[in-house]
Amino acid sequence: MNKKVVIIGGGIAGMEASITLAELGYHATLLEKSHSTGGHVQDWYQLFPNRRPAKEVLTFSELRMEGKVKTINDADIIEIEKNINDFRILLRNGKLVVADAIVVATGFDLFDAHRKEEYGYGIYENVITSADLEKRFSEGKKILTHGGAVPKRIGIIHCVGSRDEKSGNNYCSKVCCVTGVKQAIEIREMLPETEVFCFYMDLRMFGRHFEELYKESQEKWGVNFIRGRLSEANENADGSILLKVEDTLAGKPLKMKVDLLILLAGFVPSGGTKAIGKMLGLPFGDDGFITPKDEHTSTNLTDIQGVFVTGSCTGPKSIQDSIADARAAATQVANYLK
Amino acid sequence: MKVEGKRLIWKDYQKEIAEDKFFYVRSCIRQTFFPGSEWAFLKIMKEVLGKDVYENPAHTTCTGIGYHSDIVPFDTTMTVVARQFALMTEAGYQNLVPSCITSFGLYTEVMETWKHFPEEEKKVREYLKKATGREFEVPKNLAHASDIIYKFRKQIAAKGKYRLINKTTGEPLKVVEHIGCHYAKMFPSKGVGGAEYPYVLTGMVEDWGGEVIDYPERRHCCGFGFRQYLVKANRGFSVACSKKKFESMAPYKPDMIITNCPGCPMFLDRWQYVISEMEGKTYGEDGHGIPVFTYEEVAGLILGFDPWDLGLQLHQVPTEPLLNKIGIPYDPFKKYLGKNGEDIGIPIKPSMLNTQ
Amino acid sequence: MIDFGYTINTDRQIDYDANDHRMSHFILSREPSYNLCIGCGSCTATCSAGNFTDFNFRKLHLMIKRGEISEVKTKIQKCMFCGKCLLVCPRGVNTRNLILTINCAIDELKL
Amino acid sequence: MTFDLFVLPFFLGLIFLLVVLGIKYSRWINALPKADILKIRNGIFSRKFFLSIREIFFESLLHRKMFKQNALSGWMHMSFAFGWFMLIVIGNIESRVYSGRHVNPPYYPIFLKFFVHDRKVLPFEIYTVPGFFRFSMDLMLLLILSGLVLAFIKRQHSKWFGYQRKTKQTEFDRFALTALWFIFPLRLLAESFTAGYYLGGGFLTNSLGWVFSCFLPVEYLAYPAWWAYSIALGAFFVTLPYSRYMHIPTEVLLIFLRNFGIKTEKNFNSFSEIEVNSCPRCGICIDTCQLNTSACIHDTQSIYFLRSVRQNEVKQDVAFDCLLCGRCQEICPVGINLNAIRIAKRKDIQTLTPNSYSYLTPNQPPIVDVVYFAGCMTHLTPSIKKAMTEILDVTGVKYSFLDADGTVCCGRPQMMAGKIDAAQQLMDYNKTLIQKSGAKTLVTSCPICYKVFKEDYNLNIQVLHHTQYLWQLMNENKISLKPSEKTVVYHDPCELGRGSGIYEEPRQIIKSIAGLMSTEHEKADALCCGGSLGNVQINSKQRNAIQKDVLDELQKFHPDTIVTACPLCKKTLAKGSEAKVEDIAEFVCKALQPTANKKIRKEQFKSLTKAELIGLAIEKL
Repeated sequence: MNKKVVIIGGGIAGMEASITLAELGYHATLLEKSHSTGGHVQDWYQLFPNRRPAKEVLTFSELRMEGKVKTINDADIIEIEKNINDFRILLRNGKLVVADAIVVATGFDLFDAHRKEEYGYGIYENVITSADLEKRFSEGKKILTHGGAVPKRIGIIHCVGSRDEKSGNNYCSKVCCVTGVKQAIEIREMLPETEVFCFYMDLRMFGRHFEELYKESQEKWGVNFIRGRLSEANENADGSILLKVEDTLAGKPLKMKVDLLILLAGFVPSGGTKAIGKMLGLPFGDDGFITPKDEHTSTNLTDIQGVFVTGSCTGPKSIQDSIADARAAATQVANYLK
Repeated sequence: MKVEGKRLIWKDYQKEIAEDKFFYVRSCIRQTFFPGSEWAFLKIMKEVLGKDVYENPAHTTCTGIGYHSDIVPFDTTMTVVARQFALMTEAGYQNLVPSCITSFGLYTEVMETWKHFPEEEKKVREYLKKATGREFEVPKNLAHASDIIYKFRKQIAAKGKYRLINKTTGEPLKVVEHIGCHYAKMFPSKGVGGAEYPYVLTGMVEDWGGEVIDYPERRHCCGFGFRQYLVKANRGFSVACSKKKFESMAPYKPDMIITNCPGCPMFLDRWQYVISEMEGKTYGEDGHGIPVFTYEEVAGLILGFDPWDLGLQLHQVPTEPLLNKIGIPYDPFKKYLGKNGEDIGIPIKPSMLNTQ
Repeated sequence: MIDFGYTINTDRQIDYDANDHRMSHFILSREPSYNLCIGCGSCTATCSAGNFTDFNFRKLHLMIKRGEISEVKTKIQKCMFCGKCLLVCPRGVNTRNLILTINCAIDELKL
Repeated sequence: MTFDLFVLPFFLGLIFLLVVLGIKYSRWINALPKADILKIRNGIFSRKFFLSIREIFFESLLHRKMFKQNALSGWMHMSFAFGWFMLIVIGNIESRVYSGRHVNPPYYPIFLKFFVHDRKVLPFEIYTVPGFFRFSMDLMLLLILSGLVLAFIKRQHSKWFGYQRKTKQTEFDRFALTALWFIFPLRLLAESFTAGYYLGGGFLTNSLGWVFSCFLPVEYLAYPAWWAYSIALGAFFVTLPYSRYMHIPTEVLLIFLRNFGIKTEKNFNSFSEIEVNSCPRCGICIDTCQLNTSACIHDTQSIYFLRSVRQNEVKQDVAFDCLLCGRCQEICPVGINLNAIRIAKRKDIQTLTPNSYSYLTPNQPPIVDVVYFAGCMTHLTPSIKKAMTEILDVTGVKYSFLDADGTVCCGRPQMMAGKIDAAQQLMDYNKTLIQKSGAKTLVTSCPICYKVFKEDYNLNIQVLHHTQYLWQLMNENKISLKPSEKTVVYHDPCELGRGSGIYEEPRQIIKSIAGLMSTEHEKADALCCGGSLGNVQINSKQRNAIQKDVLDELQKFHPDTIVTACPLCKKTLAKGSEAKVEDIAEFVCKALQPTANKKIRKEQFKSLTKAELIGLAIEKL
């Protein structure tokens, strides 16, 4: 059995799918468009809910990939040709990869916070995104305002680019809530003198130990939560940010000055997801993510024989979910090829 | 503040503005509020820029005030608007230039409605035909008068005698730009620079030598909001809105406010007087208040028009301090002389605002 | 001064930075569970006093957090201290001690 | 010879002590409320007076209660108290016999052996007068020394004496303690040395003296020893009024006053002061306190609270960190009114804004025979309400459900928090309602309410907790119940059991329809469920810890049902219980025999009250 499976996308889902397939005895080839595998997880500092270093999860996958999975980085797919019983994948560098089955694991991009103009990302220096913050954390940088001062108060805005018709995304990105809570705790741990305020619509603590983390953030770390969506952020003369929200539990509008504003950017289907989906002619949902064959029973299958989907290309997923989903996809591939 | 960040956004909001041949429709209230402004616009367009601007005395209100006060139904509004279009078509023009921000918003609203619901347009064409026998074409280009001035801001600057610069210090004047809500808040893509960081006035100020200040309540409404000021009982809310803005801009010590809406200059100007008379609180240096201008007035001043011809004597907040800053000459004795020199009478001195 | 027949409306907005947060800090230092409220409103729904008046412990507690404490003193007097709120709170907020501590704060901070 | 310089420390110490006590006691007694002073007047030389003396003998001297709890600890205390007392008594008689005088200077008996050492007696010669005295004096000394030895052992192995935790002593108490410990060994030495030289002692001092004299210059050592003895006594007397040993004399006073019927009520008065000073800081209350045994709170127990009261530094968080379960009060060997004192102090330290319940305006309730008041907590355990109304319907008694739509709190929680005025307002409201209803009986489902209705409302009608009422109904055959095979443990609610002394009714009811299993802690010794409203300090984790331990005990023998008689206990226990937790009302309701006329009665009753309701809603009293 020397069937070939090509996994498109070297994020955590793609890696896990390729490992599982390799372990099942298939020739797994992983195509990654960037220089290295690992996807977004490379950029994260600590993972919710237990705040273990993200690197651990990466190495866990990388070690298991060694020698089993053929990885092609900088793989820019320009064409996928479907034949009766195989696929021919043409890369920009002229390489041709043949596959009996394809697993699409092209994942997500973070919502471009610039598009939420009224929040002033890219315009006010003291407005950053959750990803920027993760970057600062993992680079071991201090959390300072643009002026180089220790922020006295930090605001964290939930649902930026999620659950927002105005930014064209009606769906919930699932993981931002708990990410916000995690980052709030990390900030309080680093800067005990700094107040942290989370502005949320609902706190969707769907996973195991998420709610507990939320409670811990209040009880142990004194993180504050205000229910209300940011309407607009403005810059004060001193460069601090003036927030305007409605405290919906108080039933009153509220304004508050923060020295640093963090936007929890949501998920959007990645460029790769759109491109590959198009090449393969996969159906997209109104949210722009790929729609699998059946939303309950065949979440990894598509209408095209031999094409499988996994990870965040079919909608926002946590790392846990992605890994589980990837393994599920692999078994589906195995069923198909045997 | 990263200006390059704003420029990125401004790039996304560039609208097409016609070169020439404009059909001009006036605002209902401006002639009474700041009559010099529309005069100045026409003078600049025709005499300074040599453009073809036509206006038909038969044109009417766009019904904006009535519409936004829930008095006039949308069908009526659309038909009235259609009539304006008809006048334009009959005159052989295709580029509509409203003087009023609300009209601009309303025309946009009507045109967008027709784009999405052609049946509405069909219906309105019938209405208009039945009522007046007129027919019309939808304007090829709709631009607010401030968009036009924005488009030609550089020429104006080039031809200008003065710049928005403090002649004694040589520093650029600190200018608060205030955009009428109906300009882009309803249809961001229809405004130069969009709704959040509009560029239309900022562009003028930049090119005329001034420096725009961005203050926290920049986006806030002036408080005009038809329902607020039309009903006396609600006016307290209208003043409160203006006050919120003044309180927010005061720390930046602005030299002047520039606006592109009929209502805003009126209320930002008059409410300063009201606030001072109610609470004794005045803004701007030595209790002069912060002078408020329409963009036409500013353009006129830049080009060296006589302040009194521009109707600056109708401002509640004295404009002289600013004229002095820029170094624009004026004859204080002519301030209250009307056409061919007859005395129009000096208003009562406010007790708080310092009018010298 | 002129009477224009109307006055300038006061702002309903909570000005967090201008407000007085001493009471909030006082309470937090004495009753850590103060921070655990998730605004579910169980306390208010079951409240004996709330059955007869507009006494709303959830909101009172929230307003203190926001520094809006002008009405606390009069509102808190309506509480019967019966403890039903304590029994229903899903987050284990020690509501009765909060009531006591709010009283102490009013007294010690001369509010 | 009847005087020597060395007696001075003792003598002055004694005078100092008597003066201080004199002042303190007279102050306290004068400060008592008129009524109490009257009680004292009537008390003196009445039967109560002699009862008190008996109690003092048994408790203050023999420490009977102590013996009951732990023999070793009992012996230790008894040996000190009784032994010392006897030394004084016998010593006095002896000194009279010797001196032939009726009045001797107070130090004379104490140092008799120093002044009188002329007559030689044999070690065990007890048939002669001097022999008898010396023998018994030495015997008493030996007795005390045995206690002293135990005291030393206790320092190391307090567990053997039934103490789980050592008490945290103040420096001052330690000093007094050391002084006390030195007294009798020094007396032993002084007397032995003297005896060793003059052979004037009893079997103990003589023999010990003889031993010493073999290798020590006893004739030179005796005198310094007497000095040391006197100094030790003096030091102890001077420190006594300011140390925990103040309890020794004060407890005697307390016993008298208590027997005269004086007790701490709503206010902290000088009697409370006497009670506080009677606390020996034995620490038994620490071991019995569930905050200590279950929730790891070691510094708020009565012993420490009373100390803080005595030192005038009561802290709010200590005062309010108590379940008011009354277990310590139950076991306190001195019988101090611990709950009352704590509540009274809560009142004093509070600087709370006054409550105002002006929003409560009592209207006219229906006229009935029985008023049923469920109580706040019961509204959160509707099954109890339902059961009670069902039972009441069956009995056909004419009743009204006073707080059917939302309760006005009974006032007890405010009272427990020391907010008496607030409580009074609520009580006045409820009282008016109850009186307007014209009922002859008030039945409540909540022991917390029951206690306050019974003790503070002074409604002159029958006030019953539903346990009592149900038992009454059963005896009057108003309800008939069918027995079941169920095994049941009963959890005594604090306010009902220790609080109101109701232990039997619930047990009788259960026994009559199911098998009642007993538990380790029962009745007066029963544990608190942890839900108590008395404590406002502990957090939910600590509450759960207490609740868990209680449940472990209740479920030890896997009963089918845990029955209790308090909505708060039920709610608290039900959280973590595997066995079903039921209120006794539910338990009874389930056992109800279907009676034919149940339905009809219900109808009659319903229509009746409806009519009245409408009628009475209009005309107000």
